[in-house]
Amino acid sequence: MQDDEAEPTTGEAIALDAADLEKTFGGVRALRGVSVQVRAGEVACLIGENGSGKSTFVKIVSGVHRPDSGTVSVHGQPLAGGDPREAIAAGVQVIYQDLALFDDLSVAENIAMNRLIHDGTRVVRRSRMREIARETLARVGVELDLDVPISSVSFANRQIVAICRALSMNARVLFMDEPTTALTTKEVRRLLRIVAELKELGLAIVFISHKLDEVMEVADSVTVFRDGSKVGDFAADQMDTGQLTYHMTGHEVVHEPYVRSQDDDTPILELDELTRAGHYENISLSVRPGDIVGVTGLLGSGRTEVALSLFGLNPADSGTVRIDGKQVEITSPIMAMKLGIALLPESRQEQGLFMGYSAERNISAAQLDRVTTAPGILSTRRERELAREVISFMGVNNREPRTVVGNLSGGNQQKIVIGRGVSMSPKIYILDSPTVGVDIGAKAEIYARIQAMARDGMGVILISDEPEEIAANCNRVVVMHDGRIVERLDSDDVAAEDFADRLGSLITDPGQTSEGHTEARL
Amino acid sequence: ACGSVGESGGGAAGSDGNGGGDGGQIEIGLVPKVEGISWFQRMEEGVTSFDEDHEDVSAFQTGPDSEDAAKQVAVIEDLIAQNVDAIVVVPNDPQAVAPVLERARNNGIVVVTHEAPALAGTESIDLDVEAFSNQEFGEQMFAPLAEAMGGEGQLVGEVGSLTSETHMAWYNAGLDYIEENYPDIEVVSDQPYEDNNSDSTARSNAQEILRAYPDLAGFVGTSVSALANFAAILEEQGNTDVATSGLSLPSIAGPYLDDGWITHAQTWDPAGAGYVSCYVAMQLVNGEDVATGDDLGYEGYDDVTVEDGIVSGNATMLLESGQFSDGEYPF
Amino acid sequence: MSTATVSTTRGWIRRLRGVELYLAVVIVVYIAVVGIVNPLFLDIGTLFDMLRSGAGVALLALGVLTVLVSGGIDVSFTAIAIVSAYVGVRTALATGIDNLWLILFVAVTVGTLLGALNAVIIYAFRLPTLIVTLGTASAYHGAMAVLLGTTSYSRVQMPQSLVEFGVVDILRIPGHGGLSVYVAIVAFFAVLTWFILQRTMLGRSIYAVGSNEESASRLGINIFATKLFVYSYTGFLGALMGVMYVSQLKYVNPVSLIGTELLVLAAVLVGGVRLTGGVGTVLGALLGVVLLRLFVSTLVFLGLDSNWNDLFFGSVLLASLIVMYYRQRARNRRALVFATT
Amino acid sequence: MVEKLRTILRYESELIVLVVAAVITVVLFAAFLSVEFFAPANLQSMAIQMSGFGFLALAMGIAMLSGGIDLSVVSASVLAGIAGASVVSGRFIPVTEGNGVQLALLGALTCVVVGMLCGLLNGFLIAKISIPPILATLSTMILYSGIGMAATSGQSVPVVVPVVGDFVNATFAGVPAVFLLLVLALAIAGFVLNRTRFGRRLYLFGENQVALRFAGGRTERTILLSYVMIGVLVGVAGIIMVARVNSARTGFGESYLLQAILVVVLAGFNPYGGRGRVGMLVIALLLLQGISSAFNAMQLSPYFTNLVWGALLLAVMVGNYVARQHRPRLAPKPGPEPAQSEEVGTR
Ligand SMILES: Nc1ncnc2c1ncn2[C@@H]1O[C@H](COP(=O)(O)OP(=O)(O)OP(=O)(O)O)[C@@H](O)[C@H]1O
Ligand SMILES: Nc1ncnc2c1ncn2[C@@H]1O[C@H](COP(=O)(O)OP(=O)(O)OP(=O)(O)O)[C@@H](O)[C@H]1O
Ligand SMILES: [Mg+2]
Ligand SMILES: [Mg+2]
Repeated sequence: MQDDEAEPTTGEAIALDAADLEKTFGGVRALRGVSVQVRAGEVACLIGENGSGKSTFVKIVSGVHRPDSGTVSVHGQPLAGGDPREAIAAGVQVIYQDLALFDDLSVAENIAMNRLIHDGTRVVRRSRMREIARETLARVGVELDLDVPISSVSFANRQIVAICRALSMNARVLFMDEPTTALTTKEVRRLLRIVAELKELGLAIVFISHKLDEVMEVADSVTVFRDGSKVGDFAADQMDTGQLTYHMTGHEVVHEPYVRSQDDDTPILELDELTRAGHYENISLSVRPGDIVGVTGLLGSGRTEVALSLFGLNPADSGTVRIDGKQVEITSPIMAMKLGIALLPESRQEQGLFMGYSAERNISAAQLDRVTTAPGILSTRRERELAREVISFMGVNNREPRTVVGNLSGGNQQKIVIGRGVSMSPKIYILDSPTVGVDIGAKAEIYARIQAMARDGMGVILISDEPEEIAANCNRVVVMHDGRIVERLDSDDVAAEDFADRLGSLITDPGQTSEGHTEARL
Repeated sequence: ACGSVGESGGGAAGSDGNGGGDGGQIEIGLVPKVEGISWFQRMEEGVTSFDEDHEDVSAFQTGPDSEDAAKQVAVIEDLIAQNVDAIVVVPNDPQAVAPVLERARNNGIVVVTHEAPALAGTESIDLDVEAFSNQEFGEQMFAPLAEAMGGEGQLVGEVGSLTSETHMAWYNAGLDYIEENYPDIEVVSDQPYEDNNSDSTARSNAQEILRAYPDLAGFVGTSVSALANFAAILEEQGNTDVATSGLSLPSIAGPYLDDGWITHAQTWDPAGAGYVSCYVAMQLVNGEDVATGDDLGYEGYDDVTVEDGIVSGNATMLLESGQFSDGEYPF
Repeated sequence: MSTATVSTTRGWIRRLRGVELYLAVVIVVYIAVVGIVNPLFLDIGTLFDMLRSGAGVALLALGVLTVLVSGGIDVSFTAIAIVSAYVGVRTALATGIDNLWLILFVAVTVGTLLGALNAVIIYAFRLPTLIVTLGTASAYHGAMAVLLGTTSYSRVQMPQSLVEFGVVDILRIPGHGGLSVYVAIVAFFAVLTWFILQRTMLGRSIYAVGSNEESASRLGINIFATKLFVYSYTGFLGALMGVMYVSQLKYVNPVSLIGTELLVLAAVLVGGVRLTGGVGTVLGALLGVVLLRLFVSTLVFLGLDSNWNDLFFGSVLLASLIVMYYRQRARNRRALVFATT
Repeated sequence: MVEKLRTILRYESELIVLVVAAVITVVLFAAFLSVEFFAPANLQSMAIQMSGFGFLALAMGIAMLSGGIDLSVVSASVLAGIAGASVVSGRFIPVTEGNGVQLALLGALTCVVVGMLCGLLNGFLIAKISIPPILATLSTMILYSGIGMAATSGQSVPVVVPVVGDFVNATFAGVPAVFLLLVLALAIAGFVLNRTRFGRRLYLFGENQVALRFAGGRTERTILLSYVMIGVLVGVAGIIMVARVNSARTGFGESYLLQAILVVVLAGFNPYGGRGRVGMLVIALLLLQGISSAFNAMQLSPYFTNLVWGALLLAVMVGNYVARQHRPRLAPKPGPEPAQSEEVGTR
């Protein structure tokens, strides 16, 4: 194993020099003496499992957190730390993992705010705001309605806004903390191109991602974190994803493609011409035991809306749903759950978890009935047993059921929500973007669990943006666009060599099969 | 009629309860409707001077911070628990304090009220002290007003609250008097308006009343806020068509009387009421009577009437223009 | 922050206008109804009266708006108002300098400082604003009562400059009364507040902080400075209101005014300002005040018996809230917003 | 044992801060007050005073658990009291020798039912119309007192059945019956909130109502039910109030509203929901009642009491803040944990 410093690609000056950073959060050592150097004109990728300290590193450099010890300097100028303004003044810009946008402010204002603050503006002119916004958006090559509030913009576009906000400043060091989680292939391409351009301009860029192919594409050097320590710096051109994965996780990770092995072909779930005006149209679909049906498409293609309808939260206007051959009208989540449908919601923070509560409370929340003794009376013992069961089945790293979930890493949080659904032993499990922001290791474990469930006869609907994810897990796939199903692929298509690539182009350019338009809705 | 009281052994029991290590002093606690407003600050002056006049008595005032019967009950309960010898109460709601006062008496505490004639003669209190007869006070309030109106025209009234026993007693007595003597005066609202003793409510009521009844000839306010704010609005509008009368304080009514915006105002001195109530309480604790004709040691109460459990003085204080030299108001 | 997704419809701006439009319609209809029942209501003088008596509440509402937009709640502004005004009055009486400017200066200084103290406590200890202001309201007023007493001053005892200030009119129409200088003061501060909130970076920072405080601090917005301004400004407006209040009543009663804070808060919330921050306009807040003032001050014109006051007021308020929120609920459902309240 | 103690020290900082505040207060009282203050008679009187108010505070606390607030608690309990008192006023049903007890029970039932209906309306407005709780209950606060006012013209409704008053004075082993009733209610509420499905849902709703909906919780029904439960408590508070003053009248007890909010936040309930424990509420209630009675005994001005309450609230909150700086990152008990995230947010 090579642990030596990667040779700098250019002779440029050191833009960012972070030395011996230590940070502890109430007992959790998030960073243990990490040193990172990035040169101007270099793209340094930071990878590591969930909770390995990547975001913490970013937040320390950008002044959100003050390090317990260690120093940061930007272009030779030392920062006192703990003050975002100081870092921004020194040229540090960050696209945060959680985007850090203002829901109630308009797109234009969200983009321009950064600039206006640091230009020392006192009186705001709306025209100036729009001008800044328009300029930066043009740079990224995206058009957005400038006057709508961020809360009404799709997550992908929010990510764009966050990127633009960072670009609106003349940054010298740019951090991108998982900037592509919600972007589809097309937008990712564009972003990576921008990264390359910025690099040419002499910026030092720190790029964080769990998607190793992206990393391999842009990185000059790769820094691997594990458990708050740095494993090492590697020159990107001497590495492949396998090696990186090994450094990150300490073991090999392989995705076994899923092959359905059930022989009962009677569908458990059938959708027939399901329609909800303005959301989706004429959706027909069937799921058999052991199926993992991939549903993919651009953001706003109506996938989540269909899922919500099946979960009783978005009543369909017309069409039918049959479960085990019986027509049903699903009007509430409880009813959906009684019918054997479970849903992993899209946003684990807002819809999935009670962030301030313990893992056991989060797990029992969906099936309080199962942890009661006498009618309506909770049993702490059963609750804990259930939590232990889920935690061990999902392989959550922190085995203490009393841990506050807000303190778990993203991957482990996701395991908790998924496990909660699994423990209900549903007939149909709808997983809406189950691995967003989840690291490779955890991803593989999640895939393994999903496949195990399907093998036991559960029907799974897997909504995902990532062709690789679909390819690795699904035996059937539908591609949606603009609220309609535009393509259906069966097990033979999926088994084909070039499936992931084909799917990728189907998603990005659904025009191949329909005359649809690529404007994102909802 | 010999209006002697003391039918209960309250006096004696009170003295017994007094043995608790307070140097043999008689402890009297006066509970006002609310602490901190000028009326009851003036009353406290009366209590304090009573305390100073009587060596063997420790009299004090303690009350709630808002005019809420519930809080007043709590204060009384705390006094009972401290085992004082006598409690004097100016109730926000006589009905509401009745049970707790009864409990006080059962514990051998002497109970005297002020402004609560409804409780007179009940098990709840020993005696009620009134500065005057409420009926007379009401007639006194309305008579000069009717006169000033020339015996005709529209009249509107405003009270502190419709639930205030004394305010309604004055208002109704006044109405009866008008009905009898001035048939040409028309009372335009079914019920008097209400200001909840809030100056801002009284103020906007005044504005609205003047707009809604452009021909108004007379206004009577039984609360201090009502009269003062009505006069203030008349002054602001330069409106000299409306005669006004009601309850007020010297310091508030004084300037308006001088300038003619208030036609007639009357009151009684809360210090006197406080002093005399404590006096009555002391007498009862000492096992002595209060009887018609007694002099209770304060102006206006030098020849009281005791009837049906009510000790009435003759302490109506008519406020007149130029009565006090500038700024020298007693309260 | 556990408060999850709130309203996510497309027409945010349109919807905000919606609240204002809705309020305006309700106000007009209500005025028409009262006017029909009692034509005397439709007089320019009535308008003058209402503007004057609503002026104080409007000033408070501007402060409350600012606090709410920043994501906080303040229930101490009435306490600050009366405490500041009382300190101002007592200063004038103690020094014998009967000057409006002195009183105003002392009052707004005290008010601003008390507001600033709120901000310091809130910021330094990361405490919920409701709790802090509940505590300080009690403490400020209690401290005043303990240190200065609660003596009230009548028209002749209080500084005469205040009495005169209360009756200054900027426009008089014989027979219909006059337009109080208070209206000009409120208009000035309404425009100022609008300008600060909408047109300055400070104001935009207030919205940003109310929308997402964590993000705001990461962008380098000075959270402390923003909060310091918000609470100080509210204290300032409160103090000004306090002085106007005692001037108007020509009576200085240091135990009044307290207890009306919830109504002011309600007025502002009815005006479409969001309780959890980030959303709200000056126009909305002022319309909310107008609506509530109308409800409480038309009973005489309607000839309603005082006993029916609250029943009437409560029903009308509730009815308008039901209409307003039921529509929003339906919209939210379609937009897949899942919060119940 | 030592381990347990250590756990308590580490996780229960809010409890400790409040207990320390209470102990300091009691010690100060002991220093400044005569022994009489701690005499049974005084303790009894405090217990009685606490009872009615305790029910209101508990009701307010439940509202805050879900991130709501109920500004109508006092006016609803007065309305309930008026309805109940009407039954025993002899106005509608003649009171005879024999029917006193039955009438009293009927009156009590009426109180509870009316309280429940008031809560039901609040719950409906909040859960089914989605009016923010603060606005919904502010309007019903006005509405309920309006109904009471219109029905009684503001007159006091007297109680003529003597058992009603006896109820307040009744004691068991020296402990007032009404206080036992409060203790019972607190115990039941504590159990329901901590150990039942419904209680859990309420906490979960307060923490993240959207996540609860996705977890299949009937969110609207939970909220509706919680306000009905509040209504029942408020109805019982009405009974106690009526019994204490042998009458009912609008406007009674209005000043208890802010006090109820104060005691609940002092007990560590988070106005944004999801946090708060009945046990702490008990301590806060005792603390506030103790201070109020002691200051009355010392003849201190009620404004001074306000000053101390305000200062105490701030001191306890600051104490919590300091303690929180040292809190480990584990949730303590299955009980509603007071953990807070490290975020800058101060809402
Ligand atoms: N504000 C905080 N308070 C407490 N613990 C924290 C805080 N921020 C991070 N941590 C903890 O520090 C560790 C590192 O977290 P960090 O967010 O840096 O991980 P990461 O590498 O960015 O993970 P991911 O890939 O999921 O984004 C985790 O264990 C996390 O729980
Ligand atoms: N966006 C939405 N927000 C809230 N509720 C929604 C939404 N969309 C649909 N609903 C439906 O509204 C209904 C009420 O939801 P909830 O489960 O909270 O009520 P409940 O307490 O079960 O009501 P009930 O008492 O009628 O059973 C459910 O059928 C729910 O699915
Ligand atoms: Mg991260
Ligand atoms: Mg009263």
